[in-house]
Amino acid sequence: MSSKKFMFVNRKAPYGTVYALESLEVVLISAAFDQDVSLAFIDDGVYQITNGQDTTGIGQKNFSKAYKALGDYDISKLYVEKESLAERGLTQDDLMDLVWEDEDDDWAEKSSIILVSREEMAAVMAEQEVTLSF
Amino acid sequence: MSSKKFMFVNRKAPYGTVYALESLEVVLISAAFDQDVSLAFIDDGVYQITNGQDTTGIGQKNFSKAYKALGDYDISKLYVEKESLAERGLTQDDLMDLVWEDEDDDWAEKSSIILVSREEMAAVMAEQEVTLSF
Amino acid sequence: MKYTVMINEGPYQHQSSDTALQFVRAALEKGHEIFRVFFYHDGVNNGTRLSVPPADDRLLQKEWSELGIKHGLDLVICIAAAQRRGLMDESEAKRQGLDADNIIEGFRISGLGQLIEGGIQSDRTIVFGD
Amino acid sequence: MKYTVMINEGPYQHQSSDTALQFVRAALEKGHEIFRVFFYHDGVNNGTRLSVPPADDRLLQKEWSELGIKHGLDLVICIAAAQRRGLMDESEAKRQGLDADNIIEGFRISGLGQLIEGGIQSDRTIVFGD
Amino acid sequence: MAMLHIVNKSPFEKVTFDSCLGHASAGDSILMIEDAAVGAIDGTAFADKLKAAMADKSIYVLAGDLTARGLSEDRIIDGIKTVDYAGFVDLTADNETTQSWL
Amino acid sequence: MAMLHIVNKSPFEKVTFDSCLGHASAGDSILMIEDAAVGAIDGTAFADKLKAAMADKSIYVLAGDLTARGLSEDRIIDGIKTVDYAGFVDLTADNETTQSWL
Repeated sequence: MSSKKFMFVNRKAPYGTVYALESLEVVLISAAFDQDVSLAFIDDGVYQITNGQDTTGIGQKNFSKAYKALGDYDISKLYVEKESLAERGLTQDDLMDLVWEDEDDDWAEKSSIILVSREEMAAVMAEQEVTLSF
Repeated sequence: MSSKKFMFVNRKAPYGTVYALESLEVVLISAAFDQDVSLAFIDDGVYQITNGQDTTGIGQKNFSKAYKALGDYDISKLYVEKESLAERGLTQDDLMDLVWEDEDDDWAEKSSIILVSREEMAAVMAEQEVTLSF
Repeated sequence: MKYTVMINEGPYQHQSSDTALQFVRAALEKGHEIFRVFFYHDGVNNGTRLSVPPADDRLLQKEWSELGIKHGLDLVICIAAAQRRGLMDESEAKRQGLDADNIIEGFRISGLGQLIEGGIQSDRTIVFGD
Repeated sequence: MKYTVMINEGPYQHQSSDTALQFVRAALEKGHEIFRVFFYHDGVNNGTRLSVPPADDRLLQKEWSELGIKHGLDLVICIAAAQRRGLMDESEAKRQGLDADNIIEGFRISGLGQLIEGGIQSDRTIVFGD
Repeated sequence: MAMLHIVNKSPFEKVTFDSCLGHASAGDSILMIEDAAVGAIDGTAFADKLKAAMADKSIYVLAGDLTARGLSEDRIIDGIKTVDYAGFVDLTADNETTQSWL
Repeated sequence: MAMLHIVNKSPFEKVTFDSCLGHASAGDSILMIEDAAVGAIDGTAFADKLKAAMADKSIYVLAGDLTARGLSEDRIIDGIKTVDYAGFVDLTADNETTQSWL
């Protein structure tokens, strides 16, 4: 099969609705198809990858650790919007340390999180061929 | 049964979601229980009672005429927030002519729509005993 | 104190069913009475017995069912909303000429009047939804 | 042109199923090909055969079913989402030890890979949801 | 590549429409469907934002969603085009890609 | 009569929370649950609005919803109280009425 640029756009907080969890399930499946996959975290979507999520108080499964597996599946482009973080009083320090290993650079561990401005995010979005929104 | 002050709060546009329709169904049922019923239309809820709704283009049933029946069921207090209308470029002229007949005034036909400011709406809400939100 | 609880969303899609479940449990633990739990809109989907989520996920429909049976709760599914969405008990399925039903034990199907009656009879009416 | 359509919400609660249905009809009328319609999240609830809305309301699940059969559409319900929400076909119900199934004719249950494959194979992928 | 942005949320209720405007590129098209249709009306608290976007983007509204909510086509902002479902399909075909703002 | 307002929407996504603040009366209480919990954090674009409301209203947040979203209790605005589900029940009992902002 040919390779396409897929983007998964995440705009909603986790746990309040199912979209974050079921979006992550699609992303993991997409890894099997050898496509050029990117994730966008904008607006409340940035809460999906915050550090230290603890769901014991609400009776739901904490699925945030699954984001850490993305790098192992060669999904290493997680675009996070600076403006969305700032509006919510968050910085990159509040996000999980998501990494991948670069095969072409002696398996050096690199961050999967790409902080971008809204304008840069728009440019990334404009390059996509298939955009799935949740 | 004792009589309580019930308020049905409508904040969402019709047709995009089912809440407006299913809220109206509860309101009509409530008439059989002889309670003191009020309706609040705030935020996008004001679109529920706009004049001239025509759903032929979207394949859904136009249920707006059912609001006209409310007066016959002695549901005659429809509080509509002025600020919500103004923000949306609407005035009372854009709303349906919803009326009831006043038994104590020789069955004179009176408007069921009570235009209130946000502050007045807050005061009405504060008096309620059961508030159902949709 | 006597409560009626209204739930407007189905399980999983929105947190409201989870929150309502925790709320009802906490209220019962405090000795309050749950007069009725009324499932409206997509909330009716909390009453299906055909759900089989992944083993590590909660099974909300069963948790409601078990809580209801244990405490003798009146778990009511709105009939009009249920008909639109395909939630059926045995007698309603028969009446509609359908070949299957899917309601879980502990729930019953009834009319919207049950919600209003709940509001009248209870000290507090709490709405959970989207 | 070849389309894949994804639907994230169930019938009635949200307009997305209505809009998607009208979109697919219009696309077919224009001679486009619908490669696949993928029902995800609460969208799986579009595939129940137990729905009986009021006589003056539309029956969305049946409209999808009939449109699918007429045009040979590939209407796919996500299995993981379906299991959470209680949408079952005969073989899946049997496999899970359930005593009933509720899927309507014209739909099939399959995995999330079907959505990605749809995106790869189609010229356009359109998402409808909330 | 020109993109069609499909937005279905009222600009008075959610930030979705704002976010769409902030992420659409010059030359893109934006189609308002479902509850977003109310954003097409002139004289609202949102109209100026949409007019600003029209400087370098084409804006469309699904007519059926507008009239369903009691809003007639003669009240929409000058320059916004109405389409039916067939027109919606054409927009998805004429633009290389689409993005839904939910 | 004192009212408990229950809000479950993120103030960054929907106007619901704003609408709640605009309709709550002096002496009322506001409880943030589900996605609304993110509104409790200090230093956000919403914090000043909530601080203004605290002049004559009591504000609570459901702790489980806060921590689920990776936000620790030491980051919330000074004066907001955290509750668990038992505390949620107490709030509904202590206030004569409740209104949910969905």
